[in-house]
Amino acid sequence: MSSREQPRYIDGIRAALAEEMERDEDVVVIGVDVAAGGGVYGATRGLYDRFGPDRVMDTPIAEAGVLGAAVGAAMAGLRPVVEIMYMDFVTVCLDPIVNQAAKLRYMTGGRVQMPIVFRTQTGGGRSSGAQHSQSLEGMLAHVPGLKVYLPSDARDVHDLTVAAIRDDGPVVLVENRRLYARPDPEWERPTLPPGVARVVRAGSDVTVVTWGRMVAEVARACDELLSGISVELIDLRTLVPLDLDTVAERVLATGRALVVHEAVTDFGPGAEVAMALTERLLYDIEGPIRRHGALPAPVPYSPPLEQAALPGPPSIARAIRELVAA
Amino acid sequence: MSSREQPRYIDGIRAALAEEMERDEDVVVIGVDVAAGGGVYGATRGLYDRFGPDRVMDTPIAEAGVLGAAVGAAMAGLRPVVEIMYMDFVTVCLDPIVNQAAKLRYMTGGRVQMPIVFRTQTGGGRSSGAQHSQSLEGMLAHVPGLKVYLPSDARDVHDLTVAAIRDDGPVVLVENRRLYARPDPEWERPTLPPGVARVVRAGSDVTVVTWGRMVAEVARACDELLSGISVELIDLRTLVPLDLDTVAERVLATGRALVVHEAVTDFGPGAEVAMALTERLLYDIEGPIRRHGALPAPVPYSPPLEQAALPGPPSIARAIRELVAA
Amino acid sequence: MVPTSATDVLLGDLVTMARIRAFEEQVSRWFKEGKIPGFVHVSIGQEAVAAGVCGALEPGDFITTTHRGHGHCIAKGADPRAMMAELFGRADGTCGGKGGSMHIAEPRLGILGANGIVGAGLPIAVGAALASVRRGTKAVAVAFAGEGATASGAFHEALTLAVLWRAPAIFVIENNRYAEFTDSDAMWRGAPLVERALGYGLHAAEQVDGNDVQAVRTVAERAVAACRDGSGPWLVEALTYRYHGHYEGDPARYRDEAELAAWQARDPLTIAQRALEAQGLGEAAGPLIAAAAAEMDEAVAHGLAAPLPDPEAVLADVFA
Amino acid sequence: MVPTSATDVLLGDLVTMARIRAFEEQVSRWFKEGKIPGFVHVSIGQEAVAAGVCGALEPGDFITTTHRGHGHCIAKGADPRAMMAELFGRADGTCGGKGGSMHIAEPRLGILGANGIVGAGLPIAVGAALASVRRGTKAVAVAFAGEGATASGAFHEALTLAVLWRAPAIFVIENNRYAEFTDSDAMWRGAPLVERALGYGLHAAEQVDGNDVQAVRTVAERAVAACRDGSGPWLVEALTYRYHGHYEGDPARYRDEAELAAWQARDPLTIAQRALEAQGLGEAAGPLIAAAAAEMDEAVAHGLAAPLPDPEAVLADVFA
Ligand SMILES: Cc1ncc(C[n+]2csc(CCOP(=O)(O)OP(=O)(O)O)c2C)c(N)n1
Ligand SMILES: Cc1ncc(C[n+]2csc(CCOP(=O)(O)OP(=O)(O)O)c2C)c(N)n1
Ligand SMILES: [Mg+2]
Ligand SMILES: [Mg+2]
Repeated sequence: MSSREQPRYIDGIRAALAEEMERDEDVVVIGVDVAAGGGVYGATRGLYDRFGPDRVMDTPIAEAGVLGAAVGAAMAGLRPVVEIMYMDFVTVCLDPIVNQAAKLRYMTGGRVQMPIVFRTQTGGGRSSGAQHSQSLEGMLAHVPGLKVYLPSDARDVHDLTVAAIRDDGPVVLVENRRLYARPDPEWERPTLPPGVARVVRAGSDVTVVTWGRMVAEVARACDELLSGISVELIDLRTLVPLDLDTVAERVLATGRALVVHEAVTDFGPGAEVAMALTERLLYDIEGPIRRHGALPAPVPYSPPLEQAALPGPPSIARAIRELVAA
Repeated sequence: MSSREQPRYIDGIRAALAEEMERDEDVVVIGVDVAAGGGVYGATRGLYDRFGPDRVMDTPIAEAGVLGAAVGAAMAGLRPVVEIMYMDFVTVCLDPIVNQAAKLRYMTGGRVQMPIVFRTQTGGGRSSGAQHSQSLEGMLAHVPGLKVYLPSDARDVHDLTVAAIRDDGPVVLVENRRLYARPDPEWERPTLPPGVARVVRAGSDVTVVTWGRMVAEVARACDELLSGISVELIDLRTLVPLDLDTVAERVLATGRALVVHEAVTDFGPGAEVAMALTERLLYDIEGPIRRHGALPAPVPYSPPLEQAALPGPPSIARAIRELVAA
Repeated sequence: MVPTSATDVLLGDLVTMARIRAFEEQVSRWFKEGKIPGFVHVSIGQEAVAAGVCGALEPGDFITTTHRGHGHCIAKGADPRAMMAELFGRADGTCGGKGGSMHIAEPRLGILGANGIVGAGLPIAVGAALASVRRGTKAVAVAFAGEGATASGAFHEALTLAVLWRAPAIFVIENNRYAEFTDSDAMWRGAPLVERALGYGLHAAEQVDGNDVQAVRTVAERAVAACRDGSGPWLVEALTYRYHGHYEGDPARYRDEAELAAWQARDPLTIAQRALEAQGLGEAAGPLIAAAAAEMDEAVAHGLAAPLPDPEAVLADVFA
Repeated sequence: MVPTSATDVLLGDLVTMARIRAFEEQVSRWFKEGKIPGFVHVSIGQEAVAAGVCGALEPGDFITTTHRGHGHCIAKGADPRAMMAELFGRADGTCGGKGGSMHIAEPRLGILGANGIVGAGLPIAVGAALASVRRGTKAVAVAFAGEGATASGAFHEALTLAVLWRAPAIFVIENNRYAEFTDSDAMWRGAPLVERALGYGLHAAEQVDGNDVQAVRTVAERAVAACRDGSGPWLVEALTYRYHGHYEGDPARYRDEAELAAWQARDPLTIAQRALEAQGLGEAAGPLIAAAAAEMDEAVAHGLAAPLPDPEAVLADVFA
């Protein structure tokens, strides 16, 4: 752990990995450049020196093979934490995630454990181009057997990483590179388990449900652009399991909801959250439930285009204002 | 074309492929066992004899490479129709679909054409096991740049295949193997373009929106189990483009809607359709809009389990009855 | 599984083959009868590979297999009664009826699963082998795959990683000449498999007569010993043939009768039996083979009588 | 692109290298200045591969390239003004600002795109080569890739298909010793690349000094001629080095200064210039190199002055 008063998001990851590796010898960290290199964004820095090459392993650029190997290793007693450097790269290694890790427990009638963490990260908005900017959590949440966690701050990335490593089933842990350097003023907040949404701010006009980087973006929209509106902000934290109870209760109180995410809106994860809320609350609330995500285009490179494509404080504020006026 | 009065679904596919290959020399059919073997389900039977090995090509089991090659071939002037034998196998070849074919036109500012058809098929309910039974159209519809067609009968599979081949962009064509042998009494129906939903039956109590094999399953539920209820049945035909106008208009008329699909409900394609309808119609209709899909589990093998997992006439009838009563 | 003499080994392997053969014949029959749903791929003709390789393994060793995996599972110790019940979709099947033919697994016996995705088992075995090294268990992992799988990226990546990690992994490629309806020779124009495999830096790569269980067993024992000693991965290409079509019901129009007949003339069970006869032990096999047949009759009876799963179980076992 | 004499060829290739070098130096500078968003990978030190290979191609030939693709695009004829505008995210960039560094493409010049997915360009080139055969255009397709990409399944599948289809494809592997922060030698324990490649049945696989543009050009011309004649795919491994870090801003702590210095002592531009001097043409290069620098100054000026895209364009070009 860094000695800073306010650990950064990346400190939360490093601390969680180190603690769990210390605690359990079967935890190994595997991926492209995760060892001596410390990860392209530094998330695994220090682990190689501390735990050595047998437990912190670089791999060739062969993600499908590496993830397949993680599946076998998990069935044979290790607890691999494998890194998929960018979430966009799940396209080259989806089979071990979707057809193997997610299904093997079920297909064997519960006879295997599959303790794997698929660590990956996303983070649009910085001109990384269409193949390094996607938020694909909706695809993964659609696959029964996978848990999907999307921490929004250092406290949570720590706690959800620990929980993911201790889980005997596969978990996809989606970090956000744009959060890595952010210090967390709430580091002392008590740990919450996966599957429990967190009320970040109380409010009475509308409930906004989001996760990952968008938690901070919605907060900014509220602080800077929505002074007249009382927004309740909920960090969903994990898509699977989905804490519909908490969210529905809060939406019932405000009477309106907006689901915000960085992923493309169409056929995206917000459709599930919004529709599940609608199904539960249709006759109980007055206002509408809506979604706000990225436009239906590959993520463009040029800043003005990318700003137009992705949600940000101005578009979030607009969506909230429209919702409250509806 | 077969000489039968009522061509079967598979005849529709074969006819469309043959017609387009005849019409345009650049159309080539590529895939595992599609040539002399005629495809594992016989969908490409006859093409090899007619068009020869240069235009109907078997490949090794190297789907990612084959689809990548199709991307290059499409940019260099061919119009490849590549087969992914089971939809579940998109997990081994998603990168060329999602990061290449779907995005290259956009990433180049519109400077390339990408005339590829990704033919694949699904079809749960026959104990094919968890890795040969998935309906993953929701994942693909979430990717901007891909069109997704899901024909429900011979007429449509013919017409949508033709449309897909003539499209200058990538189209995923999802056939259903459980329809292959079905004769189509409506073969003489006029051709509809993609992006236009079709009203299969008019009705006044509730609108059911579905696609693929579920069109027939809903019809069976109506005929056999729902005599007292007037169900309007809509075949969406294509998820992308999505004909929300037609559907919304019909739902407005009946006041209630159920979206039915074979895919898992959670984070599935029905969430988008139902939520888009909800956003449009919230204050205009009385009844609820709901979804009915597969339970959140890998598809089990044993018939009683699989029946419990997937939608079928009994569960569809139940969902419709509950909806009408709500 | 350290037998006392070479003859005992051969006899044991013949029994394993006979058990596999009898199991698969029953599968074929009951599939035709409509009692086994879905689709199944049997390994009749290929039994020597399963028997010879798994015979060389210890209970703590791992295997991964393919869509054509019944034989490997039986040879590695899976209970045919539970397997048959699984194929019939019963609650007391190997996987409680949730897996089926392509997903038979028995993790406590090191059977990490058949697989419906061609090539997928290869890296899984490498991972199990890695775990063995890291945890110091001395276990070896065998990945069975068809020759068709060698075109897949999974093959390339699995071999690369196995060599890099000096993993005690043995890739057993059952070359039965066809991948579904396609002649595999027509899909590959490069160097022979063992030569290519050596290019990855494997400890060894050898071709073996996959219908001669003694030859298979010999090479497997060498491979296992080398892997157990830490000398790193092996590949064995076993030349063999499947008598049936790709799946039950496939008329196999893509090959001619003469080819099939030529392979049947070198039937793995016959070859083993002749070898026993040559050692004056011809009669020893008869009763054991009959017992194998009886065992599978009983497995079928058990399977057919077993209860179907409760539909309520559909949502169990999704999450840990 | 059939030049009149060997000296002209060399001079032309030197100019190409100088243009690439000047372009990349500008990219590095303007990235540091904060005018280029995202991340960029430059090819300084590797120019001879781009110049020598693309110099051997015709306008109708195809290339696919990687995240480190600026040099290949320039050598294949892309307009540096449009490329620079693209990097600055401008409306008149090569891709209208939608692609950026990792997605530069100019399909009408056969440049089928840089790529952000390691290995993805390899099968794409094979497909373009297949189209060439099917459509009888005689075009050849070159796939540029780093040595890091050879571990990927895409490499294996691309080579397998290329050989099977006798595709006029040339795999040019730029071996600059590192894949990001990792020493690629530590990630591979098998046979040398060219040996392995031959195992796939390629027509030929050769290693070349990737810093000697004449050597690169010679092997490329042979490869192109063979492919044009229908003798099927080639692989060329070009040994080279990147002077900068993996991406701009990478401090490259994983390598030592001496290694960099040793490669800089064999700078591809210097080698070419010495060769010209040996032919008594030392002075010819000077003005051309100066012109290249001026060209890139102008490209920058153009790019910086070019308009940003209209945000309204965000939804254009998604569908055909
Ligand atoms: C990734 C993938 N592609 C295609 C298939 C369809 N398929 C199932 S078995 C098979 C042929 C396998 O041939 P081989 O590996 O030689 O094994 P064999 O059936 O001969 O035992 C194919 C193509 C699949 N299951 N997975
Ligand atoms: C599938 C995939 N995995 C990982 C990455 C991240 N990545 C980008 S470049 C690179 C290293 C590539 O090395 P090499 O192929 O040698 O090319 P070089 O950068 O040396 O030119 C990696 C790992 C990626 N872009 N795609
Ligand atoms: Mg085979
Ligand atoms: Mg490199």
